[in-house]
Amino acid sequence: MALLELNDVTKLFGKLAAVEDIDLQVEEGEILGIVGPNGSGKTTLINLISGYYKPTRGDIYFKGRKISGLRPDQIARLGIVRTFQSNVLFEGASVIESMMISSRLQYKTSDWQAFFNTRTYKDEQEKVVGNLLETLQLLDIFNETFRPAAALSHGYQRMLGIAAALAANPSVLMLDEPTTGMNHEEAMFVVENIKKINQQGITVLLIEHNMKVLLGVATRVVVLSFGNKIADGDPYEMMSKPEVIEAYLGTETV
Amino acid sequence: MIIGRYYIDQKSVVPKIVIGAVIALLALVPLFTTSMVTLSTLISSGIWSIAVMGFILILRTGQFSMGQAAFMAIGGYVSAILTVRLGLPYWPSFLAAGVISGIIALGIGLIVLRAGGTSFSIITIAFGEIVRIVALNWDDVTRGASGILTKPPAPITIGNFEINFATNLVPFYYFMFFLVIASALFFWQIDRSRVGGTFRSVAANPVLAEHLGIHLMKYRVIAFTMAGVFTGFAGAYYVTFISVINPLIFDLWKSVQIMMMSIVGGPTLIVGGAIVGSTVLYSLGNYLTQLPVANVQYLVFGAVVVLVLLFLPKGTGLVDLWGKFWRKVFKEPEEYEIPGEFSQEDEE
Amino acid sequence: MIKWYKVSSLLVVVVMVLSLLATACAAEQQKPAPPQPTGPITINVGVPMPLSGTAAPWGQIPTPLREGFIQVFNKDGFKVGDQTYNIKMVQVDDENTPEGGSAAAKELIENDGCKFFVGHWSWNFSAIAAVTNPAKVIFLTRNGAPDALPASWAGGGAYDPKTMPYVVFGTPSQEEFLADCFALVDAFPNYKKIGLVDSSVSKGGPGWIAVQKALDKQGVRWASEWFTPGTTDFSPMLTRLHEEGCDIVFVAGWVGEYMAMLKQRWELGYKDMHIACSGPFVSMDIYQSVVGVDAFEGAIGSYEAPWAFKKTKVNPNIIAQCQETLKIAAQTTGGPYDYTGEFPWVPAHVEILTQAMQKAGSVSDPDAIMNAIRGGTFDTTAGKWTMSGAQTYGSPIVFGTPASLCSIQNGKEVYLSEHPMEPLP
Amino acid sequence: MPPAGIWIDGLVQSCIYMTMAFGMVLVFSILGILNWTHGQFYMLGAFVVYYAVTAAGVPFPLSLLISGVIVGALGMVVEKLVIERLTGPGYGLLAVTAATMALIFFFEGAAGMAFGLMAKGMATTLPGVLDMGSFSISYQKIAVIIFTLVIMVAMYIVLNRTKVGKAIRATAQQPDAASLYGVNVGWVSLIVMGIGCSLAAMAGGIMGPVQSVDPFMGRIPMIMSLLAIVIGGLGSLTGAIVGGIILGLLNSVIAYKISYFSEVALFLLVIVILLIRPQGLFGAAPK
Repeated sequence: MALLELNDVTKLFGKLAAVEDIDLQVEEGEILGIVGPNGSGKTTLINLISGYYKPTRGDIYFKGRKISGLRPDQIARLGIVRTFQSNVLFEGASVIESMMISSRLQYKTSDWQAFFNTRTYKDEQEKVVGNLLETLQLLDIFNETFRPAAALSHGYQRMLGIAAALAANPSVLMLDEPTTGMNHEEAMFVVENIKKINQQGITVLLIEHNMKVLLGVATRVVVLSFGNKIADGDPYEMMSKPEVIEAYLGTETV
Repeated sequence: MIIGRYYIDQKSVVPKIVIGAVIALLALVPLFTTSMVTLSTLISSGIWSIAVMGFILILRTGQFSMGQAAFMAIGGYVSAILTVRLGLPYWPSFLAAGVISGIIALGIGLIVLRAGGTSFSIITIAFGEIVRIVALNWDDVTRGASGILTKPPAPITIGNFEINFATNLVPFYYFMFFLVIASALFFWQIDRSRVGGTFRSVAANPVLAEHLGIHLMKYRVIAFTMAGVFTGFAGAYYVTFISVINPLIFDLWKSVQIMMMSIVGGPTLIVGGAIVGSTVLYSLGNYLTQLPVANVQYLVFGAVVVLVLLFLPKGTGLVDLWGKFWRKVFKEPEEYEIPGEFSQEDEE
Repeated sequence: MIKWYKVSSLLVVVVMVLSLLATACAAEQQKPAPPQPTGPITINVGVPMPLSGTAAPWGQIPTPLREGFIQVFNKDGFKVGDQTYNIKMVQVDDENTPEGGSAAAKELIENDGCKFFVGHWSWNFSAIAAVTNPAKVIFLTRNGAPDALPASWAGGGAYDPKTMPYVVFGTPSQEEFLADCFALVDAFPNYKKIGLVDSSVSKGGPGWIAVQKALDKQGVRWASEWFTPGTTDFSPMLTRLHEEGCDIVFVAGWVGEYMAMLKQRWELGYKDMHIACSGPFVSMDIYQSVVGVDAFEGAIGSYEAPWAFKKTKVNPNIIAQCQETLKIAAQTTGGPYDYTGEFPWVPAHVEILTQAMQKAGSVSDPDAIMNAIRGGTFDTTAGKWTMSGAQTYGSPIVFGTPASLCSIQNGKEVYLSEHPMEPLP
Repeated sequence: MPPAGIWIDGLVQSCIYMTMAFGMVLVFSILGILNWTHGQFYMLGAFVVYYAVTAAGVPFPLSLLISGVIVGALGMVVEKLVIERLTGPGYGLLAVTAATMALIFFFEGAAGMAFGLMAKGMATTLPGVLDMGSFSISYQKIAVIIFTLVIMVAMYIVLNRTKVGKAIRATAQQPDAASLYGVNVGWVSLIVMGIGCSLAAMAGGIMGPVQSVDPFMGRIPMIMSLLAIVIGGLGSLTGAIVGGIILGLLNSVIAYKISYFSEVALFLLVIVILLIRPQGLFGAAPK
């Protein structure tokens, strides 16, 4: 059984189908790329899985449990965490503060223990902060730890978004176009980090409209066009499929 | 854990020694003066500061409630009804006032916090008005407009020494002092703990926070309920102090006043801002009312709030001037500072 | 390690605060010493009044008359033994709120050294009484506010004769309201029904319950309606009263609301409906400009000018004083001043207080003065008043003033009727 | 069925709430804030009309225009000096809400000090009652109704036929896009605040002869128009008009039916509407 399963998921906005009858299985440990031109329903798909939208039809299962209809925070608690394209900052927070906020799910101590600052809580906090600093090191933004998040460069902000998502202890990480607006070098920096994350045993769902980025990293690719799944398979095979080329024709350089 | 643009390292700006000195001085006030006017002003300011702390706590989650005076009314009525009409002793009734006010805040919060932002503010206005109208018309319980003449706590006798609330304002002062310190400790601790950080994250970016596993409603309701409990205590004590409760005391304009106090003091520091704001505005209002120029207190009250908003950096209030002063005089670095615990991590 | 500058700055702060406190204490101790008993001694009398906010007209309009009366009264002053005394009136804004009242009372007692409060009107009786009684300050007030009636009455007020021995109800608003109703019946013997109107704040209060019982006892036909304070639109209420068959609407002393009712009755075309108010007309000008000359014709209000009373005999000296007072008030306001409604308030209270002082032979012993007030008879701006002693309200005091009404004819107040006031149960 | 007098009374109130609510919603749709000081502009407008008519002898309709212009300009000053500086990135709703609420006290205090706290009246303007047999209506109330119709038609023309109106509507729908097409959003905010405040001022002025004029007269119309907006839907101009009409009529009819409990009924109605349909009757559904 797949880790994450979408059965005939449809989302309608009014009469317009943003995503239509999508079937999708995500296996444990893979990096699944989801590509498609703008407006093909990629972000809607993530919004559906993360609980931001409720599917109009169809169900989503995670580890055999139905998660469609749950709130985003409940889904995050189960281990599916996402990043946003542009909504990455807690206003006014520094990098480490953003990470501390995001690490809420790493704690086992209750809010009461946190309030009374008990020994257990202090020990746990020490451990969690250690983990957070490790995450920052892993993603190569450790040097920025104490800077205000808003002062970081665009690339670092996106990395902080990913680091924050990692801080929430995900087993499935969904990245929404993590390389938009970046030059090639920066994009490669992100790609390398995604590989590192995957090596930690985290399943990655990577949304991209740029095929090139996926080629080096994704183990499998799903292509969306106008809310429909049109292809599913090895990234290099996808490049030659006529329907994929057609979907991209005139809109993006493949 | 503290997040937020306006974070000021409390340890460096308000050193413990200064806090201690201020507390000690305030504790000694009754030795310097037994003036009713001075003590009353301080007592009232202190009680309002508790309500303001509650308001700021709700503000931490990004909502602003314009019905806080209604919780003071609820607290006041609960304690007055229990002590005067049912004849219970004062202190249990006082505790009950906070608890019942908190329970009502919990119920109301669960219903109305679904609607956030402006809708929430308007619903809280309507809630406050309804509480007032109910108090006015539920004659059997609240005695309508006649109100209830509250009873002060029974005298406490220790040896030859009698603490009598009925004849002397000094016990009132000291219990206010205790109440403010207890509330301040609570609010300060919750604000700097993980819970406070979570509140701020809910305000700073609710969508992101929710996707990182934070249950928004839960934390909004926690803040609203906690504020309800302490505002209830404040209300119960306030009506004991002014010795009467009736529906005319806690109206919409009192809720607005709570909001203004938080603005003037500065919501950056939950305790400092609340105390500075309530003391400044309450004393100012009290002073201006006694001037022979009618209505000048309204004008100045409004002007002070607008001036603070316009001329202090955004989101800060008078309490932040102290930080500025402290840094300027001692040339401590102005830049973004890190709470102590993390600086240590850095050094390791 | 504590850095030196922190210590020094702390020292500076401590010194600053200490010096502030020291000056505050010094200022307190440097209160002016009592004047030498060469000339007349001045006694400070506090008047907590709403001077700002929505109720401010109540405090502001009568001020020239109060000041004028004190000026007239002080010409001779009053004698206790051989010593002549003068009255100084200290008005303080109580904002018509309990907190404001509490603060104002403390201010008056502590900073102005007032041992007597007179002319109190606001809705904060219990808050002020809670300050004055422990301080043994004699407090002359009205019983019109809902909390100013005995807690033992049905509907329950907040007044407790045992814990508030220094309260004097110098102006019995509830009794006046009732007597005004009877005076209306005297003036219009063929009335169909009186519609009693008050704010919903008074609904179910002890005063109303007592008044309604007394009306039923006398067989007066009445209906009642309530409005929320601040209401400006009374058309629904007037329509309701009209449909109930009321031809007299009697409003409990709310000026703005009364004016709105006068005007809206006119607009609705209920020409046969009389609108009466238990309060006096605060100012003819305001009424005519707000209500309109036509709609104001026939309006009924209480009439407190002592020279106009037909059944009540007022001491001619006092009438002369009142007329002089009115002249002074007209001079200070620079225009015609026609508000006589203040006469049974501060002037009457001052008369009672000073005569009681003379009887008690003391200006400083509150208990002796209270004994003199209890059951005593006083010559006031509204006739001879006998304090009811212990019969009414449990213990202290209530007395009768005449309930006198006027109606407006050609824009002038014309005497209408008068009914003696009796204490409620 | 309530008698005609009640309907007329309700209609007059509707007119005022409608005009007030329309201005508030107009400001809300462009600036994204509720102007809590709106009631005080109503009050100031009434004072301007009062002094224009009684002291300067200006004809009543002209004095309405004057008060619209003066108070509209004051509104623009407030927008420029206070609101504009407290909105924008980094500022939450709190700052501007608190500022406009503080201005309530400021203007009430200032008006009390400048004009005195005594009620003032101008019942001599448009005196008289039109007797229609079974019911009657005063000329002042007729003036209110006619005035409101004129204002609404004028607003319709301004918003739909003029360049300014088109810029306003474009900005209300898409502020970002509007600024791309050369609309100066700051300028539009200023204009809209001016229009909103002058509407409030003229509403206050036209009510001057109907009621009395005093520094605190703005509070209740403010709360009522706020409720009207909530019923109609925040940000919807149609909603403001319909909400105003519903509230005014409802207020009179409920007060006629159940007397003073109408206040509770209105607040409960608003809470229920906000909980069941938070966007109000005409508001756009949230995403």
